[in-house]
Amino acid sequence: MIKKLKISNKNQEFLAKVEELSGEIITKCDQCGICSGSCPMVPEMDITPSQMMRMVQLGESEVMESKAMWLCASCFACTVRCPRGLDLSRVAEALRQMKLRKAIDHIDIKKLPEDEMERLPQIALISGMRKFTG
Amino acid sequence: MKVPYYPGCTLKTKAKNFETSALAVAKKLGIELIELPRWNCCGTVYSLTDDDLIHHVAPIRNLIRVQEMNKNGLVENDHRLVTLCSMCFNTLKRSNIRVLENSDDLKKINDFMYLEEDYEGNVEVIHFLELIKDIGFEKIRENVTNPLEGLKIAPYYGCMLLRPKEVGIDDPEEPVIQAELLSALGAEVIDNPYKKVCCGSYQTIQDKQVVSNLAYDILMRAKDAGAEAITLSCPLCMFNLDSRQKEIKEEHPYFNEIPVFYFTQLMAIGFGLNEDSYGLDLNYVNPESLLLEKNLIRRNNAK
Amino acid sequence: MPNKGKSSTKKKLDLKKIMDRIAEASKQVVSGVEEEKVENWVTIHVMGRAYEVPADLTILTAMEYAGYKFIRGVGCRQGFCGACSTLYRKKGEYKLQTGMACQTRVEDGMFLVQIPFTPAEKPSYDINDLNYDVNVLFRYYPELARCVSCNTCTKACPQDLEVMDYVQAAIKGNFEELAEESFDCIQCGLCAIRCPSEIVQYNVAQLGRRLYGRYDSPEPEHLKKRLEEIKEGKFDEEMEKVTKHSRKELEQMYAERKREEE
Amino acid sequence: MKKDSRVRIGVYVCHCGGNISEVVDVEEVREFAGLQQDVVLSKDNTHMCSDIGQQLIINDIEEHKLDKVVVAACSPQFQGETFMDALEKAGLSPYVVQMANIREQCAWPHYDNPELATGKAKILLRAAIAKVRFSEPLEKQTMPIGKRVLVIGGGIAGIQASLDLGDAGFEVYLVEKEPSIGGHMAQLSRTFPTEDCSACILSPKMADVPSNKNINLLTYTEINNIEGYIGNFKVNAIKKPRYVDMDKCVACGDCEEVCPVCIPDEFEEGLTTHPAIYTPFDFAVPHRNLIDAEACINLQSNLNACGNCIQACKEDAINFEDEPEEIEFLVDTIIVATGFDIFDPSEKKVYGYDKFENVLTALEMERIIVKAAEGNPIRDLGKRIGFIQCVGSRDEQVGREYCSRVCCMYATKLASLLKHSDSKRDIYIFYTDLRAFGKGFEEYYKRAQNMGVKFVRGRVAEVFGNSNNKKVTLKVEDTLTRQIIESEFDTVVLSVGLGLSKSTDKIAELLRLAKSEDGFLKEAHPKFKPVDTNVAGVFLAGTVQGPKDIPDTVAQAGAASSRAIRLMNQGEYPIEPIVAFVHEEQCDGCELCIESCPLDAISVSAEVAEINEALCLGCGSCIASCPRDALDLHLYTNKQLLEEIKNALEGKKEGESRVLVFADDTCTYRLADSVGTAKLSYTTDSIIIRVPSGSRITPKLMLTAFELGADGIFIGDCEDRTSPFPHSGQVIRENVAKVREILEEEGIKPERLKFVQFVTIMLKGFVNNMNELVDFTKKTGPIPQKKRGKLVKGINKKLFGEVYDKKT
Repeated sequence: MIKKLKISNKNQEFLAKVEELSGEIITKCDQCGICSGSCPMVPEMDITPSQMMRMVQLGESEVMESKAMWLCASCFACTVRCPRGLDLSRVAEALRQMKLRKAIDHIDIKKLPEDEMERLPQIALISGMRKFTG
Repeated sequence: MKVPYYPGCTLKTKAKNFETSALAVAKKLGIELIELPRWNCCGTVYSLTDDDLIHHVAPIRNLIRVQEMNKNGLVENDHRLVTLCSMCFNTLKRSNIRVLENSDDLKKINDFMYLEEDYEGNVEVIHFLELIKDIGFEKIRENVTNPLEGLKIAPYYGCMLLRPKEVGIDDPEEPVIQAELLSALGAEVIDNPYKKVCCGSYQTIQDKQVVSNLAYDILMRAKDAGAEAITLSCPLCMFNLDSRQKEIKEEHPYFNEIPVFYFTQLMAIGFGLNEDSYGLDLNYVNPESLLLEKNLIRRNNAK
Repeated sequence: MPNKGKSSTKKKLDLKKIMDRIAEASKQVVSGVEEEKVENWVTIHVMGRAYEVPADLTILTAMEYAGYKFIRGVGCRQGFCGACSTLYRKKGEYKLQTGMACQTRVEDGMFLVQIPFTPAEKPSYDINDLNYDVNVLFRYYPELARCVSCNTCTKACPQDLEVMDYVQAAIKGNFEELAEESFDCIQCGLCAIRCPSEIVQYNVAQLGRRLYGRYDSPEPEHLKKRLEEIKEGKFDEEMEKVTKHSRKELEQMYAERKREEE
Repeated sequence: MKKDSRVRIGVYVCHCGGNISEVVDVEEVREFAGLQQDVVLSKDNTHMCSDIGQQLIINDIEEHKLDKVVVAACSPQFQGETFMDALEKAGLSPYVVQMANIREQCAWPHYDNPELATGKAKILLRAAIAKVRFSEPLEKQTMPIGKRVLVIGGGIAGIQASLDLGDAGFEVYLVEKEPSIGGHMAQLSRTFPTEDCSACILSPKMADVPSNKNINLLTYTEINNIEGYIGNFKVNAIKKPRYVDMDKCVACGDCEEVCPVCIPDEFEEGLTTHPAIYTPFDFAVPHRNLIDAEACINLQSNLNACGNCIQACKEDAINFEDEPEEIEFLVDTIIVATGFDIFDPSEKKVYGYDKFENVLTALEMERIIVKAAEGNPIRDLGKRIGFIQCVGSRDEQVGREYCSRVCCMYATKLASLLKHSDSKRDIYIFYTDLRAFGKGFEEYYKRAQNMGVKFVRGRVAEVFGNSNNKKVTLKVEDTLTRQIIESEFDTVVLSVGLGLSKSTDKIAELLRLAKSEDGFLKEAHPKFKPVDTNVAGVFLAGTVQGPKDIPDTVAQAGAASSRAIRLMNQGEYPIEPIVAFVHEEQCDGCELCIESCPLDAISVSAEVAEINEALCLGCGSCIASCPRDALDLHLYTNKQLLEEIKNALEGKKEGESRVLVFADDTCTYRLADSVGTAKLSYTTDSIIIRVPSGSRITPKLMLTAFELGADGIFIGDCEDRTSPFPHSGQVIRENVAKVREILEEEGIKPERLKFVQFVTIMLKGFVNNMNELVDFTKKTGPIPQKKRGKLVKGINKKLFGEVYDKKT
C-alpha cells in the first residue's frame, strides 16, 4: 500500500549522519539514475542505488533494512560516472558502517560450509570480513 | 634494475602462480623484484568512511617499509612499490593519496605507529602493468620466443585497476593496456564489452549465487565475442571467474568452461620460460588442453 | 536419576579447615616480610582500591600481601606459565601496560588489575585429519581475516614477541615463520585481550605450530637415532638396574650425580 | 570666521530630515567644521540634496567665491552626482566637491550611541575637508570616436549585428573564418518550436549581407592581431587563398565533376564527401567555389600533378598562384560573435560514439534529415531510435556543469520530425529534466508527446554493442519506476551540449576578455550589462557568451549593436577622470611599472612612463610598483589620501584604538552603506575611507597609517571573480604580505592588517570582520609609539631592495 511520508527536519539527523560519515553532500544528487544503470549488482538488489540515495535524502531510515546496501561491491562504477561528482560507494559504506559499528555483523562466518572455507582465498575472506563484520 | 615489490597475502598460497610467473618474467626483462621485508596485509579494501583512520595504518606501514629498504640499501633510491594484485595496488595507492592530501591524518597515523619511523610521503605505488608499459611493449615483443599465435584472449580489467579516476592506470571506460601487452605477445585480442564490469569481489563469501550469475554474464560476453581465454590481474577476480565456473557449470550444464590466466602466466609462456614458472596447476579450469591445441606447451609435462 | 544427593552427604567437607590451610600457605609465602624493617612503602591501587605495600615486592606478592588469595591467575611464579597476566597504568602515564604479575615490580601510584583468564574459545580438532593449508587456520579462527595490522598485540606481549609479524605470517600461510616467531609464547592472553579485531593470536599460533611440527618441520635426526637404540634394547639392562633401587637410594644417587661441565 | 587667501572651502551639514540630526548633533558638527583651516563658511540644512539645498551652494559659491565644497550628508554613491551637477552649474569643476558619509556610515549604524556618533561625524568631516583641500579641478574628458565596427564571426549573431549596424549607417567589417557565412544555423533542418525550415529563414538574411553597402564581408579570413583601445582598434586579418577568382566564378560546378580528390564534407559533419574544389553548401554566401589546399593534389605537388579543374572551368576562374592576403583596418568598437562548437562525444567513451556506426550526434542527425527531405537519404535509421540527453552538459566528469539549454528542445524537434516522416518509428528520449522553458516550448513538447514520442526519465549509463547484429543496447534506469532498461536500438542520437568555439580563445586573448566559470566569455554584469565586456568598446553576441537558442541570439545581436551605437553615435567617448598619471619629474624610466598593469596601459618612452588614459581602468594597482612614487591617480592622489588618513587618525584619546577601513568603491563601500541602511550597528572605532580598489592602497600608505596612529588596517575588495579590475585581489595579497613582513620585523602583530574579499550581500560578514579586528586591537593594546616611528624609514629600500639603488 502507498506509504504516507512526512517530510520534516525531524528525520534530518539520519541524513546529516550519513553525510558526515560518507563525506558526500547527498542533497546534491538529482536522481538521474546513471549509478543504477552502471551498477553490476543491480539485478540482485531490492532497491536501486539512486532509490537508496533518494531514501537517504528524505531521511527514510528504512533504507537501513534494504538488501542493496549490502550488495554494493565497492567497484566505483557509479563513482566514475556520477555527473554530480558524488561517490555513492562511500554512501553505501556509511550505511553499512552505521550498522556494523553497533556490533551487528551482517554475516556469520561460521555458517560457511566447510568446502567453501577450503576454497576461499585469503583476499576473499579478509575483504568480506572487513565489509560484513564490525 | 632493483625495485621494491609487494606480493599481497594471497600470492603466497592460492595465487602462488601469479607470483612465480611474475618474478620469472620480470627477471627475463632485467627487473629484480625485491620483496618488501616484514610486509603486512594491505587490508584489501580501501576504507571509504571519512572518519576511519585505523584501516590506513596497514597500507602506510608497508610504505614505511619501502622507505626502510631505501635507507638500508636493499634498493638504490627507488621509491616505487610494484604490486601485482590490483586490489593491493588500489588500497595502497588510495591510502597514499589520502595521507598526502590530508597532513593531519598522516600525523595521526605516524603518531599511532610510534614504533615505526614516520612516513615521509615519497613512495609511489605502481602496478606491474605500468612497469611493463614504462619498459615499452617493443621490449616485450623482443623477448617473445614462443608467440601466442592464434590464441584468442579477452583481457579482463575488473574495477580496482581502473577506478576511481585518481587511481586508475588506464582509461576507466576504454582500457587498452592489457590489449597492447597481449598483442605484443602475439596473441589475438578480443574486445569484451564487460571487460570493466566488477566480478562481484567480496560478495563471493556472502552469496556465491550472486557472483556466479555475474561471472556467467562476463564470461558469456567474452565467449560470444569469440574469446578462448581470459586474462586478469587479481586473485579475487581469478577466484570469482575461474573457480566459480564450478557453480556456473552446475547451473548451466551446457556451459563449457573457459580457461582464465594471470597475464604474467601468458607472458611466461610467450617468453618461452621453463614450464614450472607457468604455475598452471593452480588454475581451476585446466588450460593445458587449450595450450596444447595451440602448441604453446609440449606434450611430455602435461598432467 | 543420578544419585547426586547420596554422594554429597557421605564425606562432609570442613570448609573452614580448608580456608585456614590456604591462608596459612599464603602467609607462609609472605612470612619473610617484617613490617618494621621495610623502609619505603608504595601505594598501589588494585581494582581501584588503594593499598600500602613494601616497595620491592612484585605485583603478585604485593597483592598477596594486601590479602588477595589466588586460586586462579597464579602458577609457576617464575614468569613462564602465563597465568598471572596483568594490565596496569603507571601514575601520570596514559599508556596501558601489560606484564606478568610475578615478574613486574610494583611502583608508587600503580593502577592495576589481574586478568586471570582471557576468554577464548578453543575449537577441538584432530591434527591428523587436517591438511597442511592456510585455510585450516581460517576455518578454525575466521576472525584471523579481520586483522588490521595495527600492531597493538605486539605492544601487549610481555615476552616481547613480534606478535603481529606471526599473525601476518599466519595470514600468508608461512607456517615456518609463524612457528619460529611464536615459539616463546606463554599463552598469557594479553595480546588477545587488546586485539580490536578479536583475534586469539596465541591459539592461532598454537595450531600453526602443531601443523608445522606435524607436517613440515624437519625430522630431528638425533631423536630418530636414539629411538632406534631404545628399540634395539641398548638401555634395557640399565633400566632394569635403576628400577630395583628404593626411593631413598635414588634421591641419594641423584644428589651425588656427576654434573656435566657447564 | 578665519579668512585665508589660499583655498576657500564651504561646508554644508545636512539634517537629512532627521535621519542624521536625530543621532548626530548637527550644530556641534557645523561649528567644529567652521574652525577647520581654509573653511570660510559652514552651514546646515534640513535637505541639502533638495533644489533649495543645491541653490544654497550655487549662491554661496557665487557670493563667497568658494573654490571647493564639502557636503556632510548621505553616501556619495547615493547623492554624489547631484552635488557634482550643482558645482558644474556654478561654473566649478564637478570634481572639487567631497561628501562626508555621516548617514549610512555614521548616524545609522551608531544610532544607539549619539555621543560617539557625533564624535565620529566630526572625524569623517575633518578627513573629507583635508581630502577636498588637495582636490584637482579636473575637466570631464572625452575621446573622439568614429562609426566603424568589427563583427567577428558570421553566424546568425554576426549576420544580425552586421545588418543592424549596417542599416544604422555604421561601417561594418564582418570577418568569418569559414568560406561562407551562416554558421551552425545553416546546418540545421528545422528550428523549434515553430518547425520552420532553417535554411529558408536564414538564406534571405545571408543574402542581405553582401547587398548592404555598409558591410565589408571578409569570408575565409582569420583575425591575426588586434591592438589599441575603444575608438582606435587596429585589426590585422589574413584572407586565406581560395585559388578561385571570386569575380569570375559562377559556381556552375563543372570543376567539381572532374576533380579526382574527395574529402569528408565538414558542412555535412563528414557524412558525405566533396571534391577538393567545392562550394561550401548550396545556399552559401558568397556562393563561390574554393580549393582545399591540403586536399588538392596539384597544390600539394607544386602544380604538376593535376589541373583538370583548369580545363573544365569555362570562366577561367581557377588561379593556383593565389596567395594569403593581409588586411589591416581601424575600427572603433568590436562585437565578438564567434559562436559555439558542439561537445566532442568521443570524450565520453561510455556512449561508444567512436565504436558504433549507428551512434550519431544531433548535428549529424540534422544533416541526415535534411538529406532525406531533399530526396537523397544517406542512411537508413531503422525503426527504433533513442535520444540520449545531457551528453557533455550537466556533467562534472567532463568538466561541464552547465546546462546547454537547447538540447531538450532540439531533441524533441528531431524526434517529432522523425516520427512525422515515419509514424511506425519507436522513438525514445532519455532525459533527467525536460527543459521546455521558452515561448511555445511547452506546447511543442506536448505536441511531440501527442505524436507518440516516448519520454523516459533516466540518464543513459552506457551503450553496448551486440556482436551478432548491428544494433546497440542502451542501459538506463527509469527512475520513475526504478526499473533497469536494457534494450536494443537501431540508431542512438547523442544530444551534445554546446561549448565555446576553439577559435574564440585567440580572440579572447587578443582583447583580454575574461571567461566565466563555464568557459564562455564573461559579460560585464550578468543582469545590467549582459552584452558588455570588461574591455570598453567590446561587446558579445550569441552563444559566445553562453548557450542559447536562435531568438535569444538574435536579441543579443540587436542589444550588442545598440550598445555599440550608443558609444559611437555621440562622436565622443567620455573618459572617466579616475585615471593614473605620472609625476614626470620623479620618474627615471626604470620600467618596473609596465608589467604591473593588466591592461598594458603603461608604456615608457624617452625615459618617462606614459599612461594610455583610454585603457586605464583607474584601479591604482600600478602605483605600488613604483619605487620613486612617480605614479599617482586622479581624484585619489597620494597627497589627498595621505591627508585624509592623517585627519582620520588625529585626536585619538589615550587607550582608544582606531581602525582604518579602506573600502573599494564597487563592493565594500556599497556593502558598508547597505549595512548602515539595515541599521546593523558596529564599532565606532573604525573610519571608512573610500578608494576605487583595494589595490590603490600602497604598502607605503599602509605603513604611514600605522605610523600616524592606526592600530589596525582593514582592506575590503571584491572577490576575484566579480572584481571589475582583472587582478586587484592578487596585487592586494602581495602588498599585504610585504607589509605584514615589515610589521613582524618591527615586532608589531601582523594580524593588525587584514584583507577580506566581500560579496555585496555579506552584511553580517562585514560587521563581524570589523568588530573582530577592533576587538583584536583593543585586546593587544595600542602600538607603542617607539615602534611606530621606525616603520616608514627606509621603506623603499625594504620594498624594492637593490632596484631602488639603481643610479639613474
